[in-house]
Amino acid sequence: MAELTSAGLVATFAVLADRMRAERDALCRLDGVIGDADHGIAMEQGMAAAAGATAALTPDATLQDVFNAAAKAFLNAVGASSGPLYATAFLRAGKVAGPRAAIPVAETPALIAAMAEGIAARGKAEPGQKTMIDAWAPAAGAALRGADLRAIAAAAEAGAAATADMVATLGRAARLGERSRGHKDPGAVSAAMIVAVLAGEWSPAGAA
Amino acid sequence: MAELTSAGLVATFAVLADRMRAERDALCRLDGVIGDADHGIAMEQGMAAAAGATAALTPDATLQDVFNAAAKAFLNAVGASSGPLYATAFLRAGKVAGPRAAIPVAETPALIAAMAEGIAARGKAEPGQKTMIDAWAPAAGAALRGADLRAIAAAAEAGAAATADMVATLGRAARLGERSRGHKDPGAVSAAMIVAVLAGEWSPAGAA
Amino acid sequence: MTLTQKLINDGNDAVDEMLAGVIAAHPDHLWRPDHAPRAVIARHGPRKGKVALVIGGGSGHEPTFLGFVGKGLADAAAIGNVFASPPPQPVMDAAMAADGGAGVLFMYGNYAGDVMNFDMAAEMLEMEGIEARTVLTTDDIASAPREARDTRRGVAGNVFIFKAAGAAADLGFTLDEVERVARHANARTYTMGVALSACSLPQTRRPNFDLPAGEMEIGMGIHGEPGIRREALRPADAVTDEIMDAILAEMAAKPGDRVAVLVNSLGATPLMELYIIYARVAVRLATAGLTVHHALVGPYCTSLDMAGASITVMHLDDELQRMIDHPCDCAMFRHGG
Amino acid sequence: MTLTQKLINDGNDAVDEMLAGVIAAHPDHLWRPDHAPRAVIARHGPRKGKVALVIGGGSGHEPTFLGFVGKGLADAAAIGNVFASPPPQPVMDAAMAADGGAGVLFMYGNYAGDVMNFDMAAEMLEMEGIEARTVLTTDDIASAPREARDTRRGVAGNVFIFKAAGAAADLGFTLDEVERVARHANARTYTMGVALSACSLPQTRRPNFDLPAGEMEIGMGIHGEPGIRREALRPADAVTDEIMDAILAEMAAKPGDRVAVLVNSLGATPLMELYIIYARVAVRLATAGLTVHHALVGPYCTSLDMAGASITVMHLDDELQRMIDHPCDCAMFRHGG
Ligand SMILES: Nc1ncnc2c1ncn2[C@@H]1O[C@H](COP(=O)(O)OP(=O)(O)O)[C@@H](O)[C@H]1O
Ligand SMILES: Nc1ncnc2c1ncn2[C@@H]1O[C@H](COP(=O)(O)OP(=O)(O)O)[C@@H](O)[C@H]1O
Ligand SMILES: [Mg+2]
Ligand SMILES: [Mg+2]
Ligand SMILES: [Mg+2]
Ligand SMILES: [Mg+2]
Repeated sequence: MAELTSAGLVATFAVLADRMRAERDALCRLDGVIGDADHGIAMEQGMAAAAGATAALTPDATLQDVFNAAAKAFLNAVGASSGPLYATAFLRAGKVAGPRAAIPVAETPALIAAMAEGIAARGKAEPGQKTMIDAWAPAAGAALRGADLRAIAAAAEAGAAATADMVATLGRAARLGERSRGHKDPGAVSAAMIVAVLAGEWSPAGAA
Repeated sequence: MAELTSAGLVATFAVLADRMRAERDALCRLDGVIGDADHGIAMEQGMAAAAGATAALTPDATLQDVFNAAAKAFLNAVGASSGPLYATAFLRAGKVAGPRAAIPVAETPALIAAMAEGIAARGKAEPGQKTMIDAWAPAAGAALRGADLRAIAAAAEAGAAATADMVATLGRAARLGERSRGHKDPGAVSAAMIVAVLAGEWSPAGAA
Repeated sequence: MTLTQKLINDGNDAVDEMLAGVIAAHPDHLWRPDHAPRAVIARHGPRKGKVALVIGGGSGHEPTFLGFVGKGLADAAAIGNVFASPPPQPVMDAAMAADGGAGVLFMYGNYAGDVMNFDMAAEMLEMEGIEARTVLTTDDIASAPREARDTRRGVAGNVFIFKAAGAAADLGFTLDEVERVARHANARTYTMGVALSACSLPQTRRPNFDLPAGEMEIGMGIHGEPGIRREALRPADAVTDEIMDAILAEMAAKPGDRVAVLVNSLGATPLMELYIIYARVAVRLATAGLTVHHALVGPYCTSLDMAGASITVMHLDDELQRMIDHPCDCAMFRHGG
Repeated sequence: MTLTQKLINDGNDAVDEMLAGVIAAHPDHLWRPDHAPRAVIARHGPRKGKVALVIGGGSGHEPTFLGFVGKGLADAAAIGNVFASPPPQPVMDAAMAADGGAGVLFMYGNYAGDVMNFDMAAEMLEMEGIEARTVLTTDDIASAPREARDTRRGVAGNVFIFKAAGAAADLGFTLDEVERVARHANARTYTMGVALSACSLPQTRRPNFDLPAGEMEIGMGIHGEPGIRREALRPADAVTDEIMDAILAEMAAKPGDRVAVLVNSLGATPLMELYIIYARVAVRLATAGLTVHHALVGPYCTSLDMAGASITVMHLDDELQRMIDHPCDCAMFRHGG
């Protein structure tokens, strides 16, 4: 893939939906330990809705149109914490992609950074609070440092792994205090999966 | 034991209470298969109440006084099916024993026959319907034929065992139809236990 | 084997402690005589010249029976041990406290134990010069074939049947008339249930019977009596259809007829599932051309902590509709007014 | 591993099917706009010049939230997926349908997801020229220390807190005043719960967390969020005492003060156990010299099929007592009048 087209982005959402469907029960189990056991369902439903809505767009849809449709569909299907966070992420990425039919793959790390900013803005979370930001922020940091997609995904993965040692101070798990330590944050884990899919799909060696 | 005294009868109720306490969970399990799983509780509570009430009587209490006290206490502690049935059984036995301080053990089979009649009168059950009557009726039959206490107990035991092959037509299990077959009736099983205790306590070679 | 999970103290004290809680929580609705701790009386129900409606049965079915004691419904209830008929004495106590000089109507589910104990109480009342009649509820269509309606169990349909009789009594009907309404209500009420788990008694805290995960018992009684058959758990719509097929076949209503409906939890099944069932019940009734005049959804007649549900349909006519619409005000159930 | 036993169809349809059942069962109380299937509106609540009280949150807590939509209580509710805040759109739809021109008050439990979604809806409403304020409920004293009251979860105390705000709105108070009453009610309401089993989601039908038989979780949240600690199951009185100790310490009431009390089932725990708990609560309150002005016992704020219970105490003053006494008429909750 030399450039990310609208069609390519639609395909990306389909892959994201597949991945979240496959991980649904694992994410629910993670959320069950420190939260309410539904994170896998939210991510499955949200990405399925995003994939469905973007697939229904006409071929002249711009990248921003695709992201906007994904944002709206994800939000309306899900609500919860993930809905506003990912809806904002997609809206911000859409703004950066703009009303273009395609962008060079070299610009895609900027989309990941924009998503991270959107999530941080909506959730007012900071790194270290044991949320999905602990995966998105390192990914964004790597993107801004000019790292390639593979390194960005690795940063997200490492960030998600690091949440296991954190005590939650935001979100549903914050009330657990020390009891939240020792368990990965489900939102950070799904975030790392998402970044991994994006990196795989968008890297020059990636699918399609 | 050459004669059954009031004190002896009070002691008999204490043994009955012990036996029912020991069998509580087994009787509940039997009742759980074809009924509502509470027969052991009813029998435990009823006999405990009877033992308590009879133990509280003054030494001048007659055999009939003891039986009447047992009847009232059992009934008020239990209700259920077992309450009226055993209350009536004890009242009938009391009538036969009469206002006497003691009776010869040779007369005790008549008490067992009277109990069986009381249960049949109250419950309007006939042999073969898979109820406690299927243990009490053979016991009474043996008593009326002049059998000794040991043979009476054996008749009750055989009657209880035979309920396993019956289809219930009375009581809670009657709605099961064919599904009641293959399981002993809990009331018949506890009846055989009671008759066994009475036979043991009242036979010339028995305790006390 | 570990004990089933319950928030109780000594299992033998469960009923008395529950009653203490009920009386403490609902002093405006309920009281009990000092000498009769197992008789629960309506504060504003009994009055001179009114037929006294006295209900009762074993505990473990809450809010049945004590929740239906109140103005416009039952005047008193006699409370037994768990799944055990009350003995005659509290039945008698309840009747004496509720008596208004116009006779007493006993209503309760058709179980051998209850019949023996209430009949003994009726005999005792007769000695006091009080006339007591009895109407047994027999709404559980899974418990015997149609020809043997009289031998069926009384289950969740109690709510509507008691309600109709309570309204008749509150309206000042004679004992003859209240009895007639009660029999009429019972004859037109149809219930069938399904269990998804065993209940367990407070004393034993073991499952009362064996119902493996993945299976259900169709036609289960409210004391865990086995039903029609055991089979693999199916989706709510399929279960609802099986029950509605049976009810509709027996009810034989004409399009345009009105019904009252109850979707009842057996204890552990939450409202979400009951409303999913209700959605299907509504479709089935509409398809049959029937109009729902009144719907109840919730735990009305339970079996301790059993998971499962039952569906009750009362086939209304003008009289029954009037009785169902009549206001009542109980601690755990209220309607109209 | 077998699936948990539920009477549902496809787990993904559970919420929509439930809502269909709720609307079908309660047409006199509830309706929903054609374009907004997840917004449930009171038939007789909203009116011109009245502050609109809009509540909402995830499903799985029934009768919370939709059962508290009705005259004298909430005007509308936005319904989310199971344990998931509704997205902004149904919140907005609910607010638009309930708006009477006097402003909208959003009330819901304090959860990150709900805050984000309702805040987005509030921004959308602002664009329509409708003022929306928000009061979060934070009654779960087990979820954060006293100093961090604002970060606590909102749980079963919702019932009393919504009730107070709904009464204020029904009495024609201004938005400022309704908001003040709501904050006041929340500040004086204390809840703590205990779980005896895990719940399970309709989609996964696996226990949401691991709680072995013989253990309980003190302070469990209504979505199965872990509480204060895990320990061996104790008798009801001991559990009640632990909860009441915590509530009474924090409430710091004076002898003679009045309270409203709710003993709530988390879903699978039946009335018998709730009343056993209530009996002990009554003793504890009496010992503290407090008077129970109003008591509720039953499933009011559940967590799907979780076994367990919570105790809520609202520390009344004259104003709150007036609000609690004010009549309300909802499909699943009714009081006074
Ligand atoms: N304010 C926030 N900022 C960023 N992420 C958050 C915030 N609050 C929660 N999260 C993330 O959301 C995840 C939970 O998502 P989900 O289970 O879908 O929603 P909910 O908590 O409403 O059930 C958490 O694991 C955490 O990563
Ligand atoms: N009419 C009757 N006559 C004789 N025995 C009966 C009758 N009805 C029931 N029983 C006996 O009662 C037993 C059940 O007793 P129990 O479990 O204590 O009462 P319940 O059925 O009320 O729960 C049955 O096993 C049966 O033996
Ligand atoms: Mg979650
Ligand atoms: Mg029994
Ligand atoms: Mg019984
Ligand atoms: Mg959630």
